[in-house]
Amino acid sequence: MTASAPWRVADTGILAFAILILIYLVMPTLVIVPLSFSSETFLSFPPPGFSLRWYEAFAESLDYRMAILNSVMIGLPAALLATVFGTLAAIALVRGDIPGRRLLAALMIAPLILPQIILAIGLFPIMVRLGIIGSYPGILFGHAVVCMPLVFITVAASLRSYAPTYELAAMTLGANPWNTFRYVTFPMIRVGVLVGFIFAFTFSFDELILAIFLTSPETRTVPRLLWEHLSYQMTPVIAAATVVLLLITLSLLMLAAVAGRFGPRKAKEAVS
Amino acid sequence: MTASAPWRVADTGILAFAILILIYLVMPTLVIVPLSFSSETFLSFPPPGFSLRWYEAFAESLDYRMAILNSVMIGLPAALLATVFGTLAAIALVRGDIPGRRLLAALMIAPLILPQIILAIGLFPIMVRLGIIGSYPGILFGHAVVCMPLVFITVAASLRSYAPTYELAAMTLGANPWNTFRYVTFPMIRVGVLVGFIFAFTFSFDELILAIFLTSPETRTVPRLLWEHLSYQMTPVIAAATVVLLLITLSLLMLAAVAGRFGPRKAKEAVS
Amino acid sequence: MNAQLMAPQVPMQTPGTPARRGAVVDFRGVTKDYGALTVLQPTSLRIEAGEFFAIIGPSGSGKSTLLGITAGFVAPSGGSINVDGVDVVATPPYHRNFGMVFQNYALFPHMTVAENIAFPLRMRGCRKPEMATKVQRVLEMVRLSGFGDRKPAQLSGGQQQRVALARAAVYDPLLLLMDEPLGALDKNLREEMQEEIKRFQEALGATVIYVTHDQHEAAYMADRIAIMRGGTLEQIGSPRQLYEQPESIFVASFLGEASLLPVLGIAGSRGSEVSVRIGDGLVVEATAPQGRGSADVVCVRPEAVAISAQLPRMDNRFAAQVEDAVYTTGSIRYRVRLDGSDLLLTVRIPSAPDIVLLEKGQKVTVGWSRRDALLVAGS
Amino acid sequence: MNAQLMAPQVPMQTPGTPARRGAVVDFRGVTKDYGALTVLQPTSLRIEAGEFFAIIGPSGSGKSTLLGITAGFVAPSGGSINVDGVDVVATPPYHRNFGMVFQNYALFPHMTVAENIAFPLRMRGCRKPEMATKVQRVLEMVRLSGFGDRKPAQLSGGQQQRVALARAAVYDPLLLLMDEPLGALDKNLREEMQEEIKRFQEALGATVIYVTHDQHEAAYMADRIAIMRGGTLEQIGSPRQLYEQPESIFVASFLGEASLLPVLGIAGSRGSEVSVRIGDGLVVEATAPQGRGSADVVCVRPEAVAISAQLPRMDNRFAAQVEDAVYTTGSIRYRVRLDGSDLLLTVRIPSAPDIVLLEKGQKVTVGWSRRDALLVAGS
Repeated sequence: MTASAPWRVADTGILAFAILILIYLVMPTLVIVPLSFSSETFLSFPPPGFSLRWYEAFAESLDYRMAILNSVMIGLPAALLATVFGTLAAIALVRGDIPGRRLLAALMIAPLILPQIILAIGLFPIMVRLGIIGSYPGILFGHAVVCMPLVFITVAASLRSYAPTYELAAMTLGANPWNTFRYVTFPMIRVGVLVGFIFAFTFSFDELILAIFLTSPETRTVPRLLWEHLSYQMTPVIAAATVVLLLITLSLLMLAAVAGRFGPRKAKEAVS
Repeated sequence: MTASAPWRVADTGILAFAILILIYLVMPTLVIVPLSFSSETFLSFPPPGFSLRWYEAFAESLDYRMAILNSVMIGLPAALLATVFGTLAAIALVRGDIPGRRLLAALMIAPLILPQIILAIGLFPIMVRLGIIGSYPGILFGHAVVCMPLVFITVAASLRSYAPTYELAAMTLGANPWNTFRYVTFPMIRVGVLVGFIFAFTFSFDELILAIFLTSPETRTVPRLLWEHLSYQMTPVIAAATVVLLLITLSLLMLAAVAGRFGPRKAKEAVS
Repeated sequence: MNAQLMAPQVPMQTPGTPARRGAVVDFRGVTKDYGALTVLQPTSLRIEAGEFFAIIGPSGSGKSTLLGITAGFVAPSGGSINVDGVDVVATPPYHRNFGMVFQNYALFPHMTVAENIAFPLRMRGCRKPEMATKVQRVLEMVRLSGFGDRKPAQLSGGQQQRVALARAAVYDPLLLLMDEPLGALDKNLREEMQEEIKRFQEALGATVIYVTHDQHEAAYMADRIAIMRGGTLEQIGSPRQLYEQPESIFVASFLGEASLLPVLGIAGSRGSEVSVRIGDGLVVEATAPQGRGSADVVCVRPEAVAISAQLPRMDNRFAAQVEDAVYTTGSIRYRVRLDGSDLLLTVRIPSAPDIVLLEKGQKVTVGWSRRDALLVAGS
Repeated sequence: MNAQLMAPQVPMQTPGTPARRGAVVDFRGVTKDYGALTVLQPTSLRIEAGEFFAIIGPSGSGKSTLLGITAGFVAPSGGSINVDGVDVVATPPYHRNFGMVFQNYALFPHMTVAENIAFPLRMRGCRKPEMATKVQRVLEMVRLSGFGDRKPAQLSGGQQQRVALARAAVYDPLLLLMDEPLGALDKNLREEMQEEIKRFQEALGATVIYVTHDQHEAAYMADRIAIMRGGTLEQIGSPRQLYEQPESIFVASFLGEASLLPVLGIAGSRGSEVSVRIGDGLVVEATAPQGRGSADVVCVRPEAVAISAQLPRMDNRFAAQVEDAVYTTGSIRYRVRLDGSDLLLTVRIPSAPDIVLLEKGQKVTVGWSRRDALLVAGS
């Protein structure tokens, strides 16, 4: 009762925030979902009748099938690359004794903050010259770089949640560096790595700007296809596609939340 | 020497990552910067001669001046809103005793991970109906929401870096909730709040997709202007504008790094 | 120096000697549960004005919960806490006007030492000149006069602890709460600070509630001690009472060392003088505390036992064999096995340079007086 | 039970009793500096086979650095460490084959107790059936036979500590390093574990290097103690040697309690028997240790002092006045002021139920023998 008194102020804040979230995240959904079930070709709100025709159209669309396949074929290897390098970078920076680790850590976050349009504008001529513009490797490596910060952040948090004594103990017990990583470090940060991987895949799956610049009609992803359709015409197929994209994203995030739940928690200190 | 042995593996990883960073972040810069100093109208690489004419053109362009002004006028209030609500949310979730804090914390990060194109598609019809499409408030609140996670993450990290005993102590000493926040909590997390604000402003300054959907030619930001020019024609003015945008972003990130440096550090434990 | 502390330049609430009386704290049926988990059974306890009251117990015994409820951090599930006759349960912590010292000092790192100490005065709207005088006075009390402008991080652990004391006392609270205040300090510094805190309390005249898991610290500092166990008060009394008249095996073994010899049967009794059988042909002359029934063990303190070849006029005399001998700082500790049994007895005698340790296996006679063999109930 | 530990079913490296010899550890001029900051001055030290060797000192004295260098976590700036004649400085920690126990146990939370203990065997390529037998044997040694399938988080602090011991010992290391292994435990559990560790070491026959900041723990457990201070070894010896023959004021006051009376002048001497002046008309008959020159204080241990109205045949007798009296567990501690001076003397006598505490201000006579008054050099 009295214990949480100083955070009352903050509770008001979270209420205000929740309302903003509601307006900006939930309301769009409340608009798009009914639209996607519209019986009419025009995007009019509220929709005049209910039908599943636009979902049928979406499901039958070869373009969307291709796009989903592309999103997965780019997202999975990109997330995998991001996970491997992001994890290694986190271990080196959190546990290692590298000079200038603050600066390096800032560098790791940079791809998340730096405008992707700059990256896109710069990468475009290089890829054209290398002849890999529109190919899988081009967009794949691009996504790996922008996804890496997400893995770095989650894995670094996992590593910071426990003291390095465990690794020292493993070493005194006869584990060489590789075995220390395999049997001690990795199991301890496993959940962080998994959550990082899911975040990275989600991010790649949803990324638009690099996709616009670096993919071709053959390698285009779902967000890019959505974008192209938007420039061309607004039909309820877009709404249906958006709902599907949203559902995939939310499922992935839920997966990450569930994984995080079953992760190792800090031993809860007894009350007394 | 032997102490850091288990992290050798990770060191190789960070080297590989550094190379990828080099290719994907630095090489584009190495392409764009020379292009911006080109003496020719066509984007050809390497540029045939050196000139500052495109920077002059950039500086004289009314469009770009307007865009920079817009970016600041949207970014500053958006970052301020994000900072206030993100900080309150972080305090409530880290210090408070709210049920379901894990889920709420996941919700806080959502705007960062959710595809902005979904947000944009959903917000567009609502804003059209409300008549605020293309206005400052529309884009400003949109940016506030997507920037909030950055503030939330940095402030939550600040709060987790020290035990809540300080606030309990302040209370026993006679500080009511507001004074506890003002004299104890805020000074302790000040740096995190500042860094979060800079991150939020940077993110808003560089954001493209919401800008494309929610701004009008009167309220368009630098990235959107760049985007429009790209669709229209590729001239070295774009390269010059990109370089300027990059410099602004890097300066802001550097500012954040410097602020972080002078922040309170955990008391370093004596060696023995 | 003590005299100077008693007569400070700034008038305290009650001028002159003796110093002000501390608060009387009266817990009445205070409980705390989290759903089905009860961490504090209904607890009633009266702490007198100016008393130095220690609460000890293993982790999870509820001692910190009780302190948290007193400070106002934890809302009790029931009961009341009367401080000088006023129930404070509904009062928020910042209006209770108690002083509190934390284990890790909780000095605000962004304020100087003087600003830290001035903080509670500032919260009370104290005027600048008065504030400066009070801060100066209390800095003198903790012997840190020249340190006002330093940041806490520039001080040693002991100095930080003294600043925390000063900060908790500068507004003359009638009740000081201390939560393992010396837990983070090295052994030797801790002993020094124990005296400092006692001196400080005497000068201040406040009531102190002191939570610790260190029984020696509690015994050294407190007027009375409450031993907690599993959310209940096991026993309350002066250190000497608890040590010499434990009412349960738990208290007997928690405070200091004790040989606990299981009682097999009563061989005879006359008033409080009881003869109990502890083995084949082994009978101990013991003392039964008044008004208590069951007697599960005989408790003998190690320093009450004499050990030598001959023991004239002892109520209890047994042949025994040395199991092990350990030199500890200032004393020698033997474990001996009573002949004809598996019973181990601990003996502690003061050491001196000319004492030669008995060897393992050596035959000895041990003895103690009836007065030092107390019957104690189980649980 | 001890006998059973000595003759395990699985043959140890040297079968039968007595158990194997531990390693001899020879530090030669080991130093450590971080740039301009020297945390360990050149240190030479030989630890014998099977010895229980404690290193104590305040924080920052270099004791953990020395242990870290031994374990291989910290590279020394100079010197060598010979373990059974082989320099291990260049050997990585995972090839040193030492056992180590950490303050917070460092049990892998994702493995069961049995998996934790089997881990070092798995790293050594031990075969499954042999592994199971060894794990079972060591679990019996620490009395946790039924706990193999539990996760560390399901165990109490003391049980976790015992698993950590078992894990560090299952591969029969000749050297066990312990870094404040009992620091996280409650007082009473700590005392129980002290015996457990001693018993365990005896059964194992390993050399132990034990770092702690708790002087009582070190005195109780160790064969020899090294006291460190500011990166140097201040004194090495058995607990009794260190307590009874401290070579510096630092050692005298770090280990146990001591009254240190400043020497004002020498009144006379005959061999090691010295009369020193400590005040106006106050002369103490003291003992000078052999071969040492300066004498800055007279060190008198509190339990060497007798206090009463009459003290027959004492080398030193002084009239004094009681300053304060404190009851501590099992003993009474007086501070008395010697008449005609400001000198305070600490006196500790065993308590008993019939002893009545002397009151503050009471006139007494204190006395101690020449043998118990040691001249000690400063610093």
